[in-house]
Amino acid sequence: MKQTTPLLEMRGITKRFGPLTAVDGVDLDVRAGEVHALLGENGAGKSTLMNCLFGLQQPDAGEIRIEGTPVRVDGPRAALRHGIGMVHQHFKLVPSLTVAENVFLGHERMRAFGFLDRAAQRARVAELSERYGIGVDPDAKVKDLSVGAQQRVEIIRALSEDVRLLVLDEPTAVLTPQETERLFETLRGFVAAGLGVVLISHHLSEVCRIADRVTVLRHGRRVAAERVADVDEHRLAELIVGKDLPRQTKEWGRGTPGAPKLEVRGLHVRDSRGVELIKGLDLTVHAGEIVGIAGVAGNGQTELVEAIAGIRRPGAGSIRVAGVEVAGRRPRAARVAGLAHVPEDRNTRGLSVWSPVTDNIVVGHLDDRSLGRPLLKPARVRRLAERLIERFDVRVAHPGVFAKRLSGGNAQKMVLARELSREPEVIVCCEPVRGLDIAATEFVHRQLVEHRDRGAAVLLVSTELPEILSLADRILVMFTGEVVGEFAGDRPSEFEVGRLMLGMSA
Amino acid sequence: ACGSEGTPAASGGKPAAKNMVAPLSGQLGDKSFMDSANRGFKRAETDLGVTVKVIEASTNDAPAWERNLREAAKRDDVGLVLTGGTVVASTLKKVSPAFPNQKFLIFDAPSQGPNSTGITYAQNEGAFLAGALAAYITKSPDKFPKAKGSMKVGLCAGMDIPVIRDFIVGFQQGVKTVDPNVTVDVRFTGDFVSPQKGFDTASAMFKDGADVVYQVAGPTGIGILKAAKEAGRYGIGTDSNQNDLHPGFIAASVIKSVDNTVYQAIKDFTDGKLTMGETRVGDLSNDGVSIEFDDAIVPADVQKQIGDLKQQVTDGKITVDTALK
Amino acid sequence: MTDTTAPAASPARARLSALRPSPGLRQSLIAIALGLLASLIIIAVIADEPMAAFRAFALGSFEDVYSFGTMLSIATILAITGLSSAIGFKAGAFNIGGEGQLYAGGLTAAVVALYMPGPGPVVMVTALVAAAVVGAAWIAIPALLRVYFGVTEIVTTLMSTYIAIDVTTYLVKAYFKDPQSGALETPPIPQETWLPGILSPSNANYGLFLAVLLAGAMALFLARTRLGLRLRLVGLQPSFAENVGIASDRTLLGGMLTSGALAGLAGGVAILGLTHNFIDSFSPQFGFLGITVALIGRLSPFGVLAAAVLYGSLMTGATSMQSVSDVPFALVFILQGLLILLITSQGIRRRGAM
Amino acid sequence: MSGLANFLALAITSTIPVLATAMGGAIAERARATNIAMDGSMLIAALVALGVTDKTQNVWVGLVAGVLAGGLFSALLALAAFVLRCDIIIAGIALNLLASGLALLVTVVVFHQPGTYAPAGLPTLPHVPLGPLAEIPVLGPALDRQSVLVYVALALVAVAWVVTHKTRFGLWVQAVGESDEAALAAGISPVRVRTTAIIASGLTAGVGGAFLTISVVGTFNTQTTNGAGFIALAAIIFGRATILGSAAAAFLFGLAVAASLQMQGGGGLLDPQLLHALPYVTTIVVLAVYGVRRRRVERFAASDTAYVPAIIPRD
Ligand SMILES: Nc1ncnc2c1ncn2[C@@H]1O[C@H](COP(=O)(O)OP(=O)(O)OP(=O)(O)O)[C@@H](O)[C@H]1O
Ligand SMILES: Nc1ncnc2c1ncn2[C@@H]1O[C@H](COP(=O)(O)OP(=O)(O)OP(=O)(O)O)[C@@H](O)[C@H]1O
Ligand SMILES: [Mg+2]
Ligand SMILES: [Mg+2]
Repeated sequence: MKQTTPLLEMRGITKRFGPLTAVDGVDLDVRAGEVHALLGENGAGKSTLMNCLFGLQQPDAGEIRIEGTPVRVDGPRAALRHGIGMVHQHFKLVPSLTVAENVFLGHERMRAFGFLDRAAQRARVAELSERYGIGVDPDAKVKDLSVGAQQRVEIIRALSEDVRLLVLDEPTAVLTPQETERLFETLRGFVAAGLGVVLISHHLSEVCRIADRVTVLRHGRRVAAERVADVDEHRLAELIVGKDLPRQTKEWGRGTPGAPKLEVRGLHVRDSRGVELIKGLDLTVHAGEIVGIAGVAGNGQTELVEAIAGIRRPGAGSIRVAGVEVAGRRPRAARVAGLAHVPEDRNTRGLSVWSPVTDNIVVGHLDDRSLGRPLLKPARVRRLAERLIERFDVRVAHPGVFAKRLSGGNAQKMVLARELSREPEVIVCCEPVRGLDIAATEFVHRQLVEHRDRGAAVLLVSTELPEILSLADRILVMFTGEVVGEFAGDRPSEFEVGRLMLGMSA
Repeated sequence: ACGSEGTPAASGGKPAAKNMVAPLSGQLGDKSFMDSANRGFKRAETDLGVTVKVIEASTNDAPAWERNLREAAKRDDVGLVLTGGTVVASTLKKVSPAFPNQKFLIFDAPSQGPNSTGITYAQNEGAFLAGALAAYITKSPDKFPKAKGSMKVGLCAGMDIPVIRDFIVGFQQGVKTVDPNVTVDVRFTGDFVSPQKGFDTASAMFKDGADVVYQVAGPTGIGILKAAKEAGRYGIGTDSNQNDLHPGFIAASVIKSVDNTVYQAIKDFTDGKLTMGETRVGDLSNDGVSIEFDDAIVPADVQKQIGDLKQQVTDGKITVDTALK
Repeated sequence: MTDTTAPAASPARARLSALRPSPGLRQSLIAIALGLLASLIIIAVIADEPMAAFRAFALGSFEDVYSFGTMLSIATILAITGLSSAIGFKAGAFNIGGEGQLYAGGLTAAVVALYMPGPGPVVMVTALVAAAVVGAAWIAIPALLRVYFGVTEIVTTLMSTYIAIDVTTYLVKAYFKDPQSGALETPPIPQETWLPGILSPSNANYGLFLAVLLAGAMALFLARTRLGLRLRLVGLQPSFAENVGIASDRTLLGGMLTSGALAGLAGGVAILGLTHNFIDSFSPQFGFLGITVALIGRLSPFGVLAAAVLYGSLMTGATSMQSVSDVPFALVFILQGLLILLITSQGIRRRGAM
Repeated sequence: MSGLANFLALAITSTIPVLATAMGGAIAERARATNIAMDGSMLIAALVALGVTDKTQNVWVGLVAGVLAGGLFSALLALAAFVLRCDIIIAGIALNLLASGLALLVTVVVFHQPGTYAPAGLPTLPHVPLGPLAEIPVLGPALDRQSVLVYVALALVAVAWVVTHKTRFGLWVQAVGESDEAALAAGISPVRVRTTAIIASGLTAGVGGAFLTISVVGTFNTQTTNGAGFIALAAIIFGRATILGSAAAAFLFGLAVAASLQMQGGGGLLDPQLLHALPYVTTIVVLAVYGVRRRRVERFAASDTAYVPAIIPRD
C-alpha cells in the first residue's frame, strides 16, 4: 500500500483572508478507493481547503498533485478536467433551471454556433443516473425538488465528467438518518469502483461508520491524520476541540410546565404561489417548558416561526401569545404581548449589519422611558448597551462597532442580549446555535434553560436532532406542514424521530 | 476685437460706451433667434468697433440669468447690457431698477423700465403671410406640384405658450383671408427640443392630408421640415432662413430680423440715439419681420399676391389678430 | 456622523482620533480633490488661459459679498433638496423625482403668494407650508406603489417629474398666467411675501437660516429620536427592522413623504427667495442635484450643508468661468458624475481608508 | 382606416428607440445588473452616430460608431460597479450625468456647436418602401417607408430571444441572475457575465440612440433622449425582464406616444401639454398595474436583504 502514489496530495496549502489565516500549511493525502474524512470545528478551514482544491479559491501557498503530477486548479472547470468533483456544503444550484441544465452549468454540451445541445445533456444525466443508481428526472426544475433530490442533483453534477475524486462537504447536514444511509450506500459503491472520496462531516458516528482515514483541522492547521480503525468518537472529538472532554454529553434537566403561554390553533400558511406550507397546525407551549420542533429543513418550521413572530401572514388560525391574539398582526403586536424571537436568518432578520452594536441592542428597549424622552440621552443609551454587552458576554471592542464585524457567536449573543433582556414570556428560536462553536453553543443553551426555569415558554426549532434531544421537554416532529408525532416523557432515539421526519409512521 | 478685459474706461483706449456684455437666457447654436442676435453682435463688433461679450446660460436656469444680468450690470466699464427672449423680461424688470445708471437692451420683449429699450417682433404678421402662402399652396396643386389639393394645411408648434399662440392666430387669419374653406390642423409636440418628435408629429399631419406644414417649434422644427421632405410635400420655416435645409421642399421662411434690429439698436446707441424706456417694434413695415420665398417653388404670381397682402397689412387695411394682450 | 459612538478606550486617544477626519469624510475630501483635478485637466485642455479659468471656477464665488451671497442663495436651495434626498436614502428609498416635487411646490408657493390675502409673513409661511404639502402629495403615488406593491420608485419618481413639469406648465397657461408677459409665467409675487434678503444686493435670503434649521432638526431627529433610529434601521435593513417590531412600511412611507415635502419646500424657497415668480425655467435641476449633494455630504445633515456650499460655489463658479474663458458649463455635470462615482466607491475605500 | 394606419405608423416609429434599448437592457436585468445608464448610452450614441455620419458622410459608419460608443459608455458602468465597486444604481445615475456633461462638452469643443448640433446635408438612414405590400390594409401603410432601424430593432428582438433561450450565454445570464454562488461553483464568473450583459445593453441602447439622430432628423441636443432610456427600463420591469414581455411593453409606450400626438388631431380632447405627459403617465400606470396584479409583496421579502445602503456607514 505504501508504494502506490496517492490519488491526491495537497502539500503546505495556506490561505489567508486579510489578517485571518483560514488554512495554514495543511497537508492532505487521499488514496483511490478510500473515504477520507476531514474534521474540525466551525471555521477550522475545512471548506476553505476544499475550495482551494476545487479552484473556487486560490491558495496563497502550497501545491496540489493528482497521481503525482503537480496541477494548477484555477477554477471549477479545471477541477472537473482533472477529475475532481465537489458537492458543496450549501447547495449551489440555480432554482429555475432544469436538472440537466444545472448538472452541465459551466461545461455545457454544445452544438455549432454557441447553441446548447440539450438532448446530449439529458442523455448523459439519464446515463449517470442509471449507472450510479441515483434517481433524478433530467427535465425537472430544481426549485420543484425536495432537499434530498437536490442533494442527488449535486452529486450527479459532481460526477458529470469522468471523476476520480469526489469531495462532499457536510452532505448529511440536511438529510434524515434514512437518507444518510442511502447516501453512504452510494459512496461505498464509488469507493468499490476505485474513486477517492473526501467527506466533511460534524457527525462523528457517521465518520466512524464510513471513513477509512481522517484528517483533523484546528484553527487552520492540521492537528492529526489517523486511520479510523485506530481512534474512537471520543478521541476524535478531543482532537477537534483540542482539549480533554468529559465523557458525558451535557444534561440540561427538565422543566416544570405551568399555564399555556403560546397557543397555536388551526394554523394555515400559504406561500405567494398559494402552496400550503402549514396545514392546520395545533401547538401549545406552557410556561416553564421547552418544546422542540424537529424536522427536515423545508417542512414548514420556518413558516411556523415566521407566522408566530408576525413576519408571515397566516391564511387562517389563531396564535395567542400570553393570551393575546396576534395572528395576522405585525411583529410589534407579538413583541408587546411578550414574545422574543431569535430568528434563523441572523444576518438579515436578527441584526442590522451596518448598525453599531448599541443600536442593535437598544432598539429592543425603545419603550424604556428612562432612556430619555422625547430625545434619547446618548449617555444612558450607551450605558444600557454596555450593561447588556457585559451581561451577555459579547466580545466587542466598544459598543460603536458595527454588527458586521462580530464573529458568528458574538453576533448571536448580541441578538440574545436584545431579545432575552426584555424578560419575555415566550421565546421562539430557530437554529439558535447554527454556526456556533462549543463554548458559544453552551452559552446559548444555558440562556434558554435559565429562561425556561424562570417560567418562560420556549419553542425551539432545529434541524440538529441532538440539540433538540438534549434540550426539549417535549418534542414535536413536523413533516410537510403538519405535526406528525409528539414525544413527551422519555427521550426517543434519533432513529425513532428520524423515521417521523421522513414521513414514515413511527 | 482686441478690447482686453477690465481696461478702465477712463484710461483712454475704448470708452465704456463701446464695451457691451450680453448675458443670454439660453445658448448659442439654436439656429434661431439667439444665433440671429449673435450675428447682429458680430456685425456691430466689426462695423462699429464695439466689443460684445456673450454669456450663455442654460435655458432652464432663471436664477443664472438674473445672476449674469446683475454681474454685467454692476460693471461700470460696460455701456450697454444686451439680453433677449420673452422669458427673461420679468428678470430684467426685477434687476434694472437696481442699476438706474446702467442701460439695457432687450430683444424679443418690450422695454422693462426707464433704463431699458425693448425690441418686439410682430410674429403674428409674419405668420399671417405664412398662412396666406399655405392656403395658396393647398388651393393650387397646379402651381405647387407636390401638393395634393387637400384644402388642408398644418401648423406644428412646440409648447402652447403665448408667443406661439400669436403665431397661430396670425397663421389662421392668413389662411382664412385667402380661402375660408381651407382647414388648419394645429398640433403641439409639447417641447422645443425633440426634433424626432417634430418629425413624427409632422409626418402624421402630412399623412392626415396636410399639403404644407408651418413649423414654429424651435429646434423641434428641424424634424418638422425634414418630415416635409420625407412626405414629399411642403414646409415653411421660421425665425431664420431655413429654405436651404431641404431645397425644393421648403417654400418659404418667415424671418424675424433679430440680427438687423439688434445691430441697428447698437448703432443707435453708439450714436447716442437709443431712447431708453421705449419699445421698438419689428414688423412687416420695417422689415423686422419678413417672408423669404424659395423662388424655385413659389411662382412669381403667388409671391405678388402675398406681396399685396403684406402691403395691406403695412397700410393698415388689414389688422392681424394677436394673442398678446 | 450620526453613527459615531465614542470608543470606550482611553479618553486621550479618543480625543485625538476625533481630530482626525473620519474615513467617510476623508473619502469625500479625496473625491473632491480628484474631481477638481479632473476639471483642471479638462480646463487645461480647453481653455486659452487655464489658470484664470480655473481660478474663476474654484474661487469665483468667494471674491466679493455679491458673489458670495449669490452662491449662498443657490446653496440654500441645494441644501434643502439635498436634505430631501438624504432623508429618502436614509429611509431606504431613491427619490430621483425631487425635481418634479420642486416644480409642484414652486407653483403652489407662487399661487398662494399671489392669491392669498393677509399680512405678508403669514402668506409667506402658508406658501411654504403649502409647497411642502404639495411636494409630499406629488411623491405619494410613487411612495405608495413602492411601499405596498414593491414598484421601483426610481422609474416612477422620475416619470412623475416629467408629469409635474407638464402639469405645472399647463396650470400656469390655463389659470395663473401673467397677462403682461409673452412668456409662460405667473405675475411677480408681492414683495411682502418674499423671503427677506440678506447680503444685499445678492439674492441670499432667510431661506438660508431655514436650511440650517432643517439640517439641525434632521440631525437631531436621526441621532436622538426613537423615530429617527427606527428610520435609519428601516433604511439599512428593512427585514431586520420589521422583525424587531418597527412598521417598516409606514416608516418608509413617512421617509418618502418627508423627502417629497422637503423638495416641495425647496421649490417654495426658490420662488419666494430667488425668482419671485413661477416660470418653468426656474430650476437649473435643483431637485436632481439634491442627489449629488446628499451623496457628497454622505447623507449627514451637516455634511449636506457643506456639500451644498461646495456645489453652489461650483455652479456659480462655472458661470463666472464662462465670462473669462470659453470653457462650457458642461464641466459641472462631468464633475458631478465623477464625484458621485468617487464618493460612493467601495473599491477605493478599501484601499484608501481603514 | 387610414387614421388607424397613421396611428400605427406613429406608434411603430415611437417604439423603436425604447424597444431596441430594452432588448439589451432586459438581458442585463436578467443578470441582475440593472443598467440605469442606458439613457446616457443612448445620448452618447446619438451624438457619436451624428458626428461620425457628418465627418464620414456615410450613415452606416455613423450607425456602427454610435452603437459601439453606446457599448463603450456602458462599459464604464461595469467599471464603476465592479472595479470601483459603486452601487450599480447610483453609478448609473452618475453616468447619466456624466453623459450629458460629456455630450455637451463634445458638442462645444469638438464640433464647435453650442447647444444644438445640426450638421447640414447629412445623409440619413434609408427608409424601406414596401412596394406592393403597402397595399395590405392598415399594416401596409403603417409599415411602409419606415426606417430601416425598425427592422433592425425587430431583428434585435429575435436575437435577444434566441440568445436568452438557446445559447450558453443565455443560460449563464440566468444562472448569474439567480445565484452568484451557483454560478461561481460552476466556474462562471458573475462579473464577466454581467459585464458582457451590460455592454450588450449599451450596444442596443446605441441602436436606440442612433435612431434619434441619424434615422431622420440629423440634429442633436442634450435632451435628445427625453428619458427614453428610463422608459425602456420601465418596459423591462413591466415585462419582467422577459424579451417578449419587454418588447410588448415597449410597444405599449409607443402607442402612448402616438396617442399623445394623434389625439390632438381629432379635435383636441385634452390640452396638448397634458397629452405630452401621457407616455409618462402610462409608464406609472403600467407599473402600478403590474405591482397591484402581483399583489402585495410578501412584507420584507428576503430580497430586501440584498439592499445595500447608498453610502455604507462607517463605524
Ligand atoms: N471569503 C472569505 N473571506 C474572509 N474570511 C473567510 C472567507 N471564507 C472563509 N473565511 C473564514 O475562514 C475561516 C475558515 O472558514 P471555513 O468555511 O473553511 O470553515 P469550515 O471549517 O468549513 O467551517 P464549517 O464547519 O462552519 O463549515 C473562518 O474563520 C471563516 O470565517
Ligand atoms: N466572509 C467574511 N468576510 C470578511 N470577514 C469575515 C468573513 N467571515 C468571517 N470573517 C471575520 O473573521 C473573523 C472570524 O469569524 P468566524 O465567524 O470564523 O468566528 P469564530 O472564530 O467562529 O467565532 P465564533 O465562535 O464567535 O463564531 C471575524 O472577525 C469575522 O468578522
Ligand atoms: Mg464549511
Ligand atoms: Mg463561527
